[in-house]
Amino acid sequence: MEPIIEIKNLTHIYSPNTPFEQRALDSVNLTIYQGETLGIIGRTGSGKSTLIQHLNGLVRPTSGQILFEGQDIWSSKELTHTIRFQVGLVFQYPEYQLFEETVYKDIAFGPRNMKLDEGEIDRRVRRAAAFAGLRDEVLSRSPFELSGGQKRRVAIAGVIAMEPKVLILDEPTAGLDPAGAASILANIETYRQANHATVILVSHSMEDVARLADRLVVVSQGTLPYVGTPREVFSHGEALESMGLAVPAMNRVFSRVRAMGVDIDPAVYTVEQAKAAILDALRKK
Amino acid sequence: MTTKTAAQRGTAVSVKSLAITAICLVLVYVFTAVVNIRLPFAPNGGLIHLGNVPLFVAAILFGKRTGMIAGGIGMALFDLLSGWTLWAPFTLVIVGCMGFVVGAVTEKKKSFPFYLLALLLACAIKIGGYYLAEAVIYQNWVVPLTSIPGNLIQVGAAAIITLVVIEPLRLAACHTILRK
Amino acid sequence: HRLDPRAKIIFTVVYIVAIFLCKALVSYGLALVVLLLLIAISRVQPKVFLKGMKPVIFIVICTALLNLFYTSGTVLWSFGILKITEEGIWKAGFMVLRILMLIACTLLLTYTTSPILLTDGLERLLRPLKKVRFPVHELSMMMSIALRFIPTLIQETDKIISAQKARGADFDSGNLMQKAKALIPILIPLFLSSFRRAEELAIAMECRCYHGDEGRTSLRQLTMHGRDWGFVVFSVLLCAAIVVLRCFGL
Amino acid sequence: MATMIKAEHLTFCYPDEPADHPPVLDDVNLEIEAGSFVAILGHNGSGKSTLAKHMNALLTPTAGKLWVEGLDTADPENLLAVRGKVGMVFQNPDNQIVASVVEEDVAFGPENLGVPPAEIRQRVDTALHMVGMYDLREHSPHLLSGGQKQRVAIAGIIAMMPRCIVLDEATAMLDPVGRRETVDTIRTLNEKYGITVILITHHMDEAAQAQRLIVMAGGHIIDDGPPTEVFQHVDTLRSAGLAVPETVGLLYELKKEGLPVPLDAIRDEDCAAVLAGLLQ
Repeated sequence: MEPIIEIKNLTHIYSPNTPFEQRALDSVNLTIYQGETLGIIGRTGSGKSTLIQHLNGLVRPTSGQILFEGQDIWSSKELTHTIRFQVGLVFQYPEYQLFEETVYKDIAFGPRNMKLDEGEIDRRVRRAAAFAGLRDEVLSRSPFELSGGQKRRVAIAGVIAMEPKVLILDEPTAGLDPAGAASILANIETYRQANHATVILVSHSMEDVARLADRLVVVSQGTLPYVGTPREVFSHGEALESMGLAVPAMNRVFSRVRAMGVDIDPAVYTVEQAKAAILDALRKK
Repeated sequence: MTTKTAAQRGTAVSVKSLAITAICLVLVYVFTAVVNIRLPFAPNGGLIHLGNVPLFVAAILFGKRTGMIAGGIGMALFDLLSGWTLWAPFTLVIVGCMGFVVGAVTEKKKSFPFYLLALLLACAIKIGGYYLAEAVIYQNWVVPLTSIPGNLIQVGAAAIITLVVIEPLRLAACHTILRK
Repeated sequence: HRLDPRAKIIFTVVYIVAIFLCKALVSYGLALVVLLLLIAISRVQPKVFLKGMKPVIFIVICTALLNLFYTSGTVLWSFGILKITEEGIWKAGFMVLRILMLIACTLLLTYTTSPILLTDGLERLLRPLKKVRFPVHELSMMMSIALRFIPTLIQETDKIISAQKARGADFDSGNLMQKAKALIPILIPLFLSSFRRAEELAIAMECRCYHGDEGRTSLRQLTMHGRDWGFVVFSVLLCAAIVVLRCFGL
Repeated sequence: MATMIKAEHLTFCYPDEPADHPPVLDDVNLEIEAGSFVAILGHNGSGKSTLAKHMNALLTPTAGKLWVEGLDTADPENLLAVRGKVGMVFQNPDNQIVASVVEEDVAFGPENLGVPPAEIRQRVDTALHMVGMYDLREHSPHLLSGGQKQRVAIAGIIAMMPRCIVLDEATAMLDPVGRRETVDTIRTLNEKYGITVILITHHMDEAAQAQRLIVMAGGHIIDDGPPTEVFQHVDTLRSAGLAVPETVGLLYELKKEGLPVPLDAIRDEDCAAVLAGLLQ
């Protein structure tokens, strides 16, 4: 797989040389690949927000480099500006950033900042709305009339409309009901497949990241103690607990089953995997 | 839907308008203290604060009382907390007047000419007010002239931004807070 | 520091009046000595005061120069239209001293009293005004809510700016009109989310039985101790002394 | 047991909605016992928050009645009494903290009730101890984590000595640690001090800790019972836009495969026991 973003020795210090000096990230190295879904897990305040805001050039590294497709994103002014369109970042509770009179205009804000022509803007707005699960008649309405879930979709569409190669979402399902959350996650997956995009998903739900991510990154106190497949990362159950994280429910259940003397591999993270493992074990019996 | 309760009990201010005024006050403070724009032409480094924008917006959307309190106290609070303590009482009165006048002028008619009139009056109050205030502080009628250009740019830029923002904001607010 | 905020507020007001009443060397000297003494007791670093004076330095110099050149009296030195008089020097000196003292004494109040205590103190001092239907309690409630929400809204502003930057918003180029337009994506969400906060806050306050100040009690009780009264008496005496000195033209 | 909250034919429409718009609450009948721990589940817009707002008279019924310990919430005379009995904690922890010091915020409710200062002091200290925030009593709320802020909000309610606490999606904006802190706190309040807890949530694992689940959809109560029973109705829940805990989800899948498993093993250990039984 091709690397798309490389983080090299990234350190970020807030308010340096003051009594409030705080090392948010400490010599972080990470490579993110083209087309993968990367899950980021970590407690509030672990440094993960600082990390993702480095990826699209919102925050400047205190030291270290961020390479996008091999180029340092801070090497030229133009690159720093255009990187925001290549790496789309959807903040937590993005519905609070809506401001236009209509949904259409709001989604068009990003593409318009890219100085695209009207025809292209129109194409992108409609495409993004479809990806985000918004129906056409919504486009002419005011975003402020919509329900919370719909607003969230408009905000996500606003970033998707820039057609970023890397789409970062910070807690995209926070506060939504289970059906709404599942549908938004499915929409994001559709976008990833259609555009061969990289998706970076910050989530508190171990079950969600276990199901969706190819690789997981754990952020704790400004460092990345574990990076790897869900299987590799969740094998450090106790260490994760000490960082205020957990393992997925199925993993907990299977570990208990194993502790009860049943010979079964506890490395199971989703309901589907669990079901398959049980049926498999029964067949072997 | 909830504010009736306080009104029924005869409180001077309903809880909701109290909260809104308080938050507008914070906005005035925050915009004065942190939200700055860099101007192409630059007298003192070219940074001007936008504290007058929330003041105007509060007065236009929520009326003279909110405009007066939020503006006057918000900006006086800034003076108080950032070393312009001596100016605070004057700011309280001058900016309070600005908020009151803007709110009073736009109370009945919400349209561009009225906004413009209100904002021009506010500019006049600001410049005249601070001229008099500094004349008292410095006991001199010439020195305060030096701060007129700065005040003019400050309040003028805020007026322009308010005129650009106010209609979209009012429409958006109609869907949320102004609905009730 | 530990004085009742009311005493400190009264002192500051009385002191400002006193400074304006000062006329000559002796009274200025007296006021200055009192101020320096208080600064010393307050243990606020002098550096802090110097920093607080910085923004007005330019104006102070202007005032001084104007007074220096435009006061009539015994001419000491002249060059064309510029002339320096003996009275001018005195007046300029007093002017600078007065402005600096005014600023220093107000700074002293700000630096030794937390905004919360100041609000409380003001509420209690202004309480008699309630009789003329002046909404003292409401104003102080607003102040305390405001102090609570300042950091929250600063964070919120930063967040909205970042979010719009992530969508390619550009705040740094263009003329004034373009810059004003560029602020729309920040101002509208920020105002709306603030108004929503206000609504939610009002509901939360009502849920906690807030209904104005009728029958309301308070956890924090301010009591004027002996030394607080002493301080008030002291400031009144200072003012009186200066008035007396003024009568004697000192 | 005594009844804490009772609703009869409770119907509510927002006055500014068009007349053909279906009511937010439609003929809801409900009784909640004093001292119980009830969770209310429902998708966004199901009416659960509207129901919660009726419980302390923030909203009053368009039709029907709601009583709090026998007090009719529609009667303005009962307003303060009702709010003194039922406290509410809301979703956004930031927007319900009034003061810039933790203990002063906790004192806000008792101050409004006109409690004498010495007693306020005592109530504030007790409340802060109960939620485990006593050590941070002189902190500024904006420096606290989300979970800590919610615990301050809960302390602010406890200091009013209510009979019942309603948490209206109070954990939705918290991270897992904050959620656990909050839920543990209210469980203690329920178990140790007998305060009725009504928890409105999207999180099935939180709901599973309640004694009783009420499921809402389209302004109606569509299911009501202990978690072990309600979570067996997997299809009903899913069609209402909800989910079941992963444990139940797995058992449901296995049952579909024809395996003889019960659906009421919600807790990890129960589910593990069932699976172990199956495999041994």
